Parts: sequence; structure tokens; C-alpha cells
Amino acid sequence: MAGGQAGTPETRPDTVCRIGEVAFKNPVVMASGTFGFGREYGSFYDLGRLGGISGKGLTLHPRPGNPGIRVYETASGMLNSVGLENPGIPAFLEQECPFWETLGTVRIVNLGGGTVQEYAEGARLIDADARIREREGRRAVDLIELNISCPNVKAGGIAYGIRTEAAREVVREVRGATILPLMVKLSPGAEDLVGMAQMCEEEGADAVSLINTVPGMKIDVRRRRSVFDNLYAGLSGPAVKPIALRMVHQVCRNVNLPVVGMGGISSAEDVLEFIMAGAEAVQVGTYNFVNVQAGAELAAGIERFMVAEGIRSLSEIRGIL
Amino acid sequence: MAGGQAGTPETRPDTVCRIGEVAFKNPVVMASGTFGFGREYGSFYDLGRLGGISGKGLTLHPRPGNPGIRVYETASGMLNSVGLENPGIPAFLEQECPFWETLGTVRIVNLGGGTVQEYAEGARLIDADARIREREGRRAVDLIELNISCPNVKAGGIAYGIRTEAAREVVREVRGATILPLMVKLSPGAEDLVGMAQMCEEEGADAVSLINTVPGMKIDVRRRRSVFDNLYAGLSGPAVKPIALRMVHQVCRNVNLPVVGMGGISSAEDVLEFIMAGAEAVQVGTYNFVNVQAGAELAAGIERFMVAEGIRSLSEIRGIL
Amino acid sequence: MAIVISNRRTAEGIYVMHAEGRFEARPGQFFMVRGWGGYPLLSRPLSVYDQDETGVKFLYKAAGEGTALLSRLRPGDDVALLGPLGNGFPLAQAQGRVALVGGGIGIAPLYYAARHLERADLYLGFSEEAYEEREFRALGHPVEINLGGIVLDTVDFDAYDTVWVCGPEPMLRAAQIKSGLSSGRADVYLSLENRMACGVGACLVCSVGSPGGRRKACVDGPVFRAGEVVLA
Amino acid sequence: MAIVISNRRTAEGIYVMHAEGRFEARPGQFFMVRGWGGYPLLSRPLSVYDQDETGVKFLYKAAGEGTALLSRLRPGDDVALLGPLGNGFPLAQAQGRVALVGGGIGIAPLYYAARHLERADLYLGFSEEAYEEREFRALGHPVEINLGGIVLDTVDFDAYDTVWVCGPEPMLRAAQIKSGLSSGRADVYLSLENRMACGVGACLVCSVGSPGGRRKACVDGPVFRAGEVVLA
Ligand SMILES: Cc1cc2nc3c(=O)[nH]c(=O)nc-3n(C[C@H](O)[C@H](O)[C@H](O)COP(=O)(O)OP(=O)(O)OC[C@H]3O[C@@H](n4cnc5c(N)ncnc54)[C@H](O)[C@@H]3O)c2cc1C
Ligand SMILES: Cc1cc2nc3c(=O)[nH]c(=O)nc-3n(C[C@H](O)[C@H](O)[C@H](O)COP(=O)(O)OP(=O)(O)OC[C@H]3O[C@@H](n4cnc5c(N)ncnc54)[C@H](O)[C@@H]3O)c2cc1C
Ligand SMILES: Cc1cc2nc3c(=O)[nH]c(=O)nc-3n(C[C@H](O)[C@H](O)[C@H](O)COP(=O)(O)O)c2cc1C
Ligand SMILES: Cc1cc2nc3c(=O)[nH]c(=O)nc-3n(C[C@H](O)[C@H](O)[C@H](O)COP(=O)(O)O)c2cc1C
Ligand code: FES
Ligand code: FES
Repeated sequence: MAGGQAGTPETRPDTVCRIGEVAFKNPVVMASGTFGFGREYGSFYDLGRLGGISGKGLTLHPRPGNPGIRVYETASGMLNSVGLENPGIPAFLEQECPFWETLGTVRIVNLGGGTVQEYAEGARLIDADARIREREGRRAVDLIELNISCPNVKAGGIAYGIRTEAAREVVREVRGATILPLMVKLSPGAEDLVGMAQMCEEEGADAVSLINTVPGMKIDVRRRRSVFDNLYAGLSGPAVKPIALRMVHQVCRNVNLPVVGMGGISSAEDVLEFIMAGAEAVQVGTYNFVNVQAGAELAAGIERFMVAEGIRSLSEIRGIL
Repeated sequence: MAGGQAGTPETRPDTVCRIGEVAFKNPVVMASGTFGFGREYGSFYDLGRLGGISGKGLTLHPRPGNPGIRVYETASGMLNSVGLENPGIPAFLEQECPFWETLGTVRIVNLGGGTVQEYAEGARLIDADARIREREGRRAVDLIELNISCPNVKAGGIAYGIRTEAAREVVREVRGATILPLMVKLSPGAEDLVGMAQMCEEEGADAVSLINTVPGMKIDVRRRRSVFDNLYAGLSGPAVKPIALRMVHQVCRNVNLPVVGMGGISSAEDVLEFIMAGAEAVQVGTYNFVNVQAGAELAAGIERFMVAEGIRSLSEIRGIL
Repeated sequence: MAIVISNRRTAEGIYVMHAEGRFEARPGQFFMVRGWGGYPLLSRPLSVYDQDETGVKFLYKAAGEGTALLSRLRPGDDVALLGPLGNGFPLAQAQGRVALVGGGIGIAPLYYAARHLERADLYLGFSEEAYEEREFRALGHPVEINLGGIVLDTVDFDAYDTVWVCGPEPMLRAAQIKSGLSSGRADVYLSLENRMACGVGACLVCSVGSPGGRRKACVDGPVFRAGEVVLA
Repeated sequence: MAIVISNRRTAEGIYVMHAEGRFEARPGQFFMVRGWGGYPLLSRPLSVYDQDETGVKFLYKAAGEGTALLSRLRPGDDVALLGPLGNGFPLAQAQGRVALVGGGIGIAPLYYAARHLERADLYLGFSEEAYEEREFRALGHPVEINLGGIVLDTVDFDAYDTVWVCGPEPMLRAAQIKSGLSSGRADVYLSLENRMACGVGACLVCSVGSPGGRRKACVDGPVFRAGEVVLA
């Protein structure tokens, strides 16, 4: 077991979480887009202390992302408009996967796309790469997280994640394109969030994660225009936590899939709230910017809480509400 | 004109806003549920300086509201679970309307209900009272704000404001029950917010207002239960502002009705953002708890901004985005 | 806006702040206090611990984020005060033998209350360490200090005409039960500490059940007759 | 966590903070600075103004909420410092005649930079009042102060081999244009002030366009060759 944590082996509480065959040593997963591919934070603590890492969102082809201002601080939150800047899946497989092979934590590829075909082809590339490595006894990717919040190029930019039937097509195609475990990341802007999650279950997803950022806006009243070239941007951070927790609770009550909850988590107590709401594990995004040690400290904090409250396994409190 | 504001008559910018025949001297309206019926704040400043007041939400019959804890502070926001505690419409008409008759500001009744019939009957009572007063040359109510976020008793507690067709019934019945101008207050939880607003336009509403509080949750991890007896509660305050502004912008782009925007407003600049997003006027809720002078200060701050920026009328900047 | 005159630590995590201004608070009233800008969002209700011509004093515990920020204010800093608010203790009814019972930081409003009474027996309970004991004793009333026990148990309600209780919720509930069981004449009042937002009666988040309908802790209270409120 | 040694106002709204710790920052590098708990959310990037064995110094302007909070820190208070971060100025390339041009608070990184150079001409522009002038002059380099004008206009790029510019965005854009027009040999570098979140290269919010693809201002910068970045 990874060192550096409190408690003797016998007293150490059981923090393992599972999505199908994939076991996370603890529920703390770093959220896509906030943790690069892990290298940057690897100099601050041992990434092996994390439950998992979801890498920066990838698309088939490289993308430059959005022009203009990309971040704006709001009350206890931030708006971002990175716009899926990424090196493309082939570059990821070549440049980052060798590093990912060395990580002692669950490795999640966050997959985006502008068309159903692009999504599916991206999934096939990742799948093919995984098979090759598998044959060589190596592994770099444990799970695909499908980000359906991407704007649908063909539907004029409306995100796939809004309408269940638009999203179904993406989930079905990607499900068919890979044998890797599949988690679908839901947007809080979904018209029917619970229906969306149920659709994922129907289509054979192994888990759902939520919430992605909440669409928000900031106007510069002096310039009389949006701060962001892209008009709207995505809100994250503590401001959204009450909303995220409620959504996670609603979804957990209505699907039989493991749910990975996120949105504004910035303390071990916050993590436990999501677990009590029914989440199998959580993701931590914006809090990394507040505290570079976020991952290690949350993982340790959860154990401390469990010891203090006499909780031997997270399953004792999961979904208690 | 109301005194106490800056600028000579000639230089004073035009801040008048309109919903049909109803003219607000400025865009600052106090939000329902945060301002009682105005009496409490009337001892801190002249309520005549406000654009308007939306009173505490009323239902046909008195309601005790929710048991248990009713407020919980979150990061830059608050969750409330008041649950429509109110004295009932008859008591309001008798006890508060004489006071409202004396107010030099737009007076809005916020109307709730658990069944379509209850809503409609409430509207009829208010309408009948207004007609009687009218005959006597008096007026206490200028506008009805229909709160469709109330839980639908018959549908097992799901709010009317989620599904457009459930809300349509309420809007139609209430529209038919009164000749008073009608504004419909939308919930951010609506499955299709823009469709909801368009429905209001179709059904003959004079305006829409948004956003009501965002459903949220808080778990007490030590007690392993929700802080609120009612499980979920409503999030308001600065935390939700980016979301509210985006929603107001989306609705303004897609309906031809005047829109009254709200959610987290706590400065004159915030008000101007909503106006630039297309709002005719705004409402201010939670900020009253931060600053008892909120209404007077925002009204003055808007004028100052307009003078500084050379804006002679709000119509110059309304919907500029 | 008021100016902080002094803000001293009087025990572990317990502070006394003196803020400048001429107020006319009655015992048992409170202020909504704010020593910061927009964050945290809500102001914090604090009882009047004492008041004189120079200003008002608060005795408070650094419990969470807001009160921790208050504890960092230094002389000369601004602090926003809204008040005095609430009904306060029913001074006129404090006849006969009077007991004031405080648990922990709940002793705060009792000092100023005791200053207004000719004679009152003070029962002050603390879980570990007593604070402001000297100040209370200097008032000249009999003071009984209880450490680590249940202060209510040391008070014989039947021996009093008037009992005012202020402390944590379990203590208020216990006092309510005790007053119901008591065969005596004691008129028992509780000072509630409901969570508040507006503090002025406009938002109803502090509402408390009572036989005669809901009451607002911020304007109809915070002091209620024990039989008058339904505690959660 | 570092401890504040001193935090003095040096001009209207301008402060110098000295924080304890042994750092090995190079000129032009910066720290993500945080003098509070959870609010405001993001840390603030501040350049290294100076550094010695006792600690690091920041010269900063109380611009908004975060820096206003920083300005209220007192000796002994905690301040969280993440860094040193970024590439810093290319000291090795600073050959021949060197000009350092700073606009307003953009002068901050130039002091520590100048300390590392044998000789540099310093051009410091201020809109109203000059600050830290004495400190800069004490470095022994020629210092030209410009008040209320356009400091860039006073610099003849063609007279230099190396020009480092730090200041508000319009000034950086002007410097970029000027360096493009310049017929000379000057190697012009700009220190960008893009908004940042993580500061360590993980979030891409500070990304800036360049002919060779996007670059991260926090790790590939904040110092870039003028021709290397596409300013908005
Ligand atoms: C009428 C009244 C008088 C009071 N007088 C005093 C006093 O004289 N001295 C003193 O130390 N305390 C007093 N309290 C309690 C005091 O208001 C809380 O300790 C304080 O609000 C906690 O704020 P925080 O930021 O430290 O804690 P947090 O936990 O960060 O507060 C979060 C939110 O919960 C509310 N809250 C938390 N605990 C309480 C509580 N016990 N009562 C009410 N609201 C709470 C806060 O106001 C805030 O909105 C009084 C409360 C009331 C209602
Ligand atoms: C690499 C780098 C070095 C810097 N060095 C210095 C320095 O030495 N001295 C100094 O006074 N200032 C410096 N700045 C600018 C400084 O970071 C901002 O003035 C500060 O972040 C403003 O924060 P605030 O809370 O006062 O303003 P607010 O307006 O409240 O800030 C809101 C948000 O916008 C960001 N922001 C606002 N203005 C700027 C800006 N100009 N640059 C970057 N982010 C901004 C803030 O970081 C915060 O996230 C530097 C910026 C960068 C990127
Ligand atoms: C700067 C930034 C970039 C993000 N990029 C992605 C992304 O590429 N793919 C994705 O699925 N989510 C992305 N997200 C969303 C986060 O993964 C997470 O869902 C969201 O921020 C809420 O969690 P938090 O409040 O803990 O940050 C991004 C968030 C931020 C702040
Ligand atoms: C304590 C409280 C009570 C409220 N009661 C009502 C109500 O009765 N009817 C209603 O339509 N909205 C009610 N609201 C919602 C507000 O009117 C407003 O829509 C919301 O708070 C967002 O605005 P804000 O962020 O400025 O507070 C209430 C809000 C709060 C905080
Ligand atoms: S706190 Fe708002 S009514 Fe009492
Ligand atoms: S600030 Fe996060 S990558 Fe530069």
C-alpha cells in the first residue's frame, strides 16, 4: 500500500472504490482539465496517493482552444473558456502514455468531440492503443470518460449533453468502439439529467460522472461586451457545490450505475457529502488551483474523518441519504 | 420625482422601466421572500426610492412553511427552505394592502399555490380586491408575479416550473382569472427555460422574471443527514450570479416580453450586467441581508454609473449583448 | 459602520469586542455584526454583552469562519453593526426572585441583563474553563460557576419567580422540559439562537413554531416564554 | 506557508511585502500568492521584486479584492506562496546594450532583473506618481523616469541589443509593434500578465497564441520574445 498515510494497516479504513473491474485506492480522482496529464502536480506529491486522474479533455485532432480571456473569477467560483485546447489523441498516446504507464493510480482519458464520428474514431484509437499495450503487458489507460458537454458541430454548437437523444447517439457509438470501461460525464445543463443518466445505463456505460461546469456569463459593463469571446463560459468551484451535490443525489437515486460526483469539492467533508449522497467516488477540479497539495490532503483527510467517526469502509456511509 | 438622488433634473439619466402600462422609476425591484411586504426595510430608507417591491410569496390559504433549519450559508450563497410560510391572500389583502396603498413604488404580489385551482382562486381574490379598490380610486397591487416553482401537490411535489406543459396550465388559468398585468417567475430548474418563457408569451403573460433559487443540497456529515428536513433547499446569492445572467441572456434573446432578471445581484454593476443582457428591470433578494440599504444604494449607484459613462437612458444599453 | 475600540481575547477562543457608537440596546437584544465585505455572505447575530456611552460590547466565541474573522479585527478597524434588534428580556416582569442561567457563550446577554436587575442569582456553566468570571462577580450578584457539569441541574426552578435561560439548544430544550415539570411559579424565558439572515423580520428563515402560530426569532424574539415556543 | 516580515505602503495604493523563506527565484519569475483562506478563490500572481537570504519581496498594487487583502497583512501573518514559477528573463542573452522598460506596476520585476545585470538603462513610466525611485537609483544604473507620458516613446529600440518590457497590455502591444518596425538589432522580450488559475501549467487558462502553437504564460512565460506571441 502507498505510504505516507496515517494509521496502522489494521486500523486503516477501507477507502477502495470500484467501477466495474477498475479499483480506485481511494475516492479522490483529479478532474479533467484541471490537472493536465498529472505531470505538473507530480512534483508536489506522489500521484500514487490519488484514487485516479482524469486527463485534459482530448479530441481526435489537436485543437487550439478559444481565443481571448479564458478565466474570470466570480464569487467563490471561476468561469473558464479554455475550449478544449488539446494536442489530439495521437499526440497524447505517443507523448503522455509512456508517463501514464508508470503511474500507480487509475488513469482516465477524457474524450471530447464535435461530431459522433469524431468521438467514435477517438475511442477506437484509444482502444487500439490499449490493446497493443495490453499485448506487451503494459497499460496506460484504465477508463474512458466521455465528455458529452462538447458543442455538436452539426447542430450549430448546441452541446450533445443537453438532449438525451442527441447524447444517446454518442454514447452508443463510443460504447461500440471500445472495450475499455466507459464512464459518461454529464452536464448540469441537461434538460433531463436523470433521464440522461438512465440513457447511459441503457446504452451500457459502466458509470456516469457529474457535474461538468455550469454555463455562466460575465459582462464587462465598461466595454459593454462579454468578457469571453465565446459569450458563455463554464462555472466551477465552491459556488456550485450545493447544486452539484443535489444533482448527484438525484442521479444516484435513479440509476444503478456507479456515480462519480464533483463540483466545488474543497475539503474532505465535501468529499464525504458526495459519498453520502451516493457517489462511488469524486473528482476534484478547481480546488487544485487553490491548493497544489489538494489530492494528497483530501485523501488523508478522508481517512482521518473515517477513523474519527469509526467508519471502517466507505460503503457504510455511501448513499446513506 | 423622488428626492435624495444625485444630479439636477436636466442631467439625471432616465432610469424608467416598463412592463406594459406599469412604469418603474428605476430597475431596482426587491425580490419576493427577501423583503417581507416592505415594512421592515421601510425604517431604513424611503421605499419610494425603489423601482418596485415583490412581496413575500402568497397562497390562497395561510401556510406554516417548513419545519427544521431554514437557512444554511454556502460559499458566497445561501440555501433557504422557508417553504412558502405566509398569512394567506385574504389576510394579506386586509392587513398589508392598506400599507401598500401608501407606497410610491410598484407593488407586486408574488402568487404561489399547490394546485391549478388554488393558483387561480388566489388570482381571482387579488383581482376582485383590486377592482373594489379601483372603484374607490385606490390601488395596492400593480402586478402579479406568478411563482411556478411551487411544488405541484397533485404531481407528488414536482414543481410546476420544471415542465413547460405543466406550467402552461397554471399560466393559462391565472391569466384568465385576472386583468392585472401578469409576470411569470421562472425556475432555473426548468427543463427548457427558453421554451418555458415562450410559453408564457403565448399564454398572454406581460413579462417573465428569473431566476428563482437553484435547487441545492447540504449534508451534515456528522449527523449523516440533510441539514434540511425537506432534503433540498434553494440556493441564492452571488454564487449563482453567473448562471442567472446567462439564463436571463438566453431568455431575452428568445422572447419579446420584458424580462426581469435576478440572481445574486449585489452591486450597481451587477444590475447593469443584467440590463445589458437584455433585462428590462432586475430584482434584488439576498443582498438585502448583506446591506439593509441595498435598494437605495443600488438605485443611486446605477444613476452614478450612467452619469459617469454618459448614458442618458437605460434603453441605450439594454440588450446590447 | 462602527469603529473597533478594542477586541481582546479573554479565554481560549473567546473574545470581547468593544465597538464605538451610541446605541440604545436593551438587555437580551442583539446586533447583526459584519467585520468584512461580501464574504462570508451573512452577518452574524451577537447579543449585547454590555453597553455604555462609548459603545457596545460583544462577548463571542470564535466558532466558525465569520467569528474567526471578527476575532482578527483590531482597534481602528471598521465593523458594520445593524441593531439593536429583537425584543430583549422582559425586564418589567422580572419580579420576585430572579435566576439567570447561562451555558457557555450563552452567558453573553446575561451580564448586561444582570446590570439592569436589583438582585439576581447568576448560574454560569462552562464545559471546561470559566471566562469573564471576575466581570460577572463585580456586578455584586451571587454567582455560581459550574464547570463540566449540567448547570441547569443546579438551579431549583421552584425557588424562583423568574428564570432566564440562554445557552445551546439542548440546554434550552432541557430548560423547557424542566419548566414544564416544575410545580412552581417560575416564569421561564429562553433566549433562542436560531440561524438568521435578515435579522429584521423580512425573510422568515428564523421562524419558530408556537401554539399561536409561527413567530420570528429576530423580531418577536430572541427571548420567548418557555411554553410559547416549539423547539425542534 | 511563509511569514510576512514587513508589508509597507510605498505610494498611494502601492505596497512592498517582504515574506520569509529561502527561495531560488530568477529575475522575471513569479509566485502565486495567497493571503487568505478559501475566498477569493484564486491565488494572485506577483513577480519577484527582490530576493535575499531572508526572503522574497513583492512590489504590488492594491488593484482589486485579492491585492487589497494582501495589503492588510501585517508582520507575523501567514501568506501562502507557490513558486518561484515561470521562465524568467533570459539573463544569458542580455548582452550588449540593455534597456529595461517598465510601465506602472510593471516595474516590479525589473529591479531584481537589474540587480543581475552589469549595466542596463532603466526606463520607468508612471501615470502620476513615481514610486521606489530611490531604490531603483541605488542600483547604480541610469534611470529615466517618465510621468504621465508614454514611456516607450522615450526608448530608442535601435540603440539597444536587448530590451525587456513589462507593463499593461496596451504597452506590450505597442512594444511589439515598435519592435516589428524597428530596423535595429534589438532583441525585445515582453513579460505578459495573463490571467492565471493554476500557475503550474495544468489548466491552460493562461494560454497565449504563438506562431509555433499555443504557449502557457505560466510555464513557457511569462517572458516571451516579442515576435513569439500573438497578443489579443
Ligand atoms: C440572537 C442571537 C444572539 C447570539 N449571541 C451570541 C453571542 O453573544 N456570542 C456568541 O458567541 N454567539 C452568539 N450567537 C451565536 C452566533 O451567532 C454564532 O456563533 C455565529 O453566527 C457563528 O458564526 P461563524 O461564522 O463563526 O460560524 P459558521 O459555522 O461559519 O456560520 C455559518 C452560518 O451559520 C450561522 N450559525 C452558526 N452557528 C450559529 C448559532 N449558534 N446561532 C446562530 N447562527 C449560527 C452563522 O450565523 C452563519 O450564517 C447568537 C446567535 C443568535 C441568533
Ligand atoms: C506573471 C504575473 C506577474 C505579475 N506581477 C505583478 C507584480 O509584481 N505586481 C503587481 O502589482 N501585479 C502583478 N501582476 C498583476 C496581478 O496579478 C494582478 O494585479 C492581481 O492578480 C489582481 O488581483 P486583485 O484581486 O487585486 O484584482 P481582481 O480584479 O479582484 O482580480 C480578479 C481576478 O482577475 C485576475 N487579475 C486581475 N487583474 C489581473 C492582471 N493584471 N494580471 C493577471 N491577473 C489579473 C486576478 O488574479 C483574479 O483572479 C502580475 C500578473 C502576472 C500574470
Ligand atoms: C480550467 C478547466 C478546464 C476544464 N476542462 C475540462 C475538460 O477538458 N473536460 C471535461 O470533461 N471537464 C473539464 N472541466 C470541468 C471539470 O472537470 C469539472 O467537471 C468542473 O470543473 C467541476 O468541478 P470543480 O468545481 O471541482 O472544478 C474543466 C474545468 C476547468 C475549471
Ligand atoms: C429567504 C428567501 C425566500 C424566498 N421566498 C420566495 C418566494 O416566496 N417566492 C418567490 O418567488 N421567490 C422567493 N425567493 C427567491 C427570490 O425571490 C430570488 O428569486 C432568489 O433569491 C434569487 O435572487 P437573489 O440571489 O438576489 O436572492 C426567496 C429567496 C430567499 C433567499
Ligand atoms: S432573520 Fe429574517 S425574519 Fe428573522
Ligand atoms: S495558469 Fe494554469 S496553465 Fe497557466
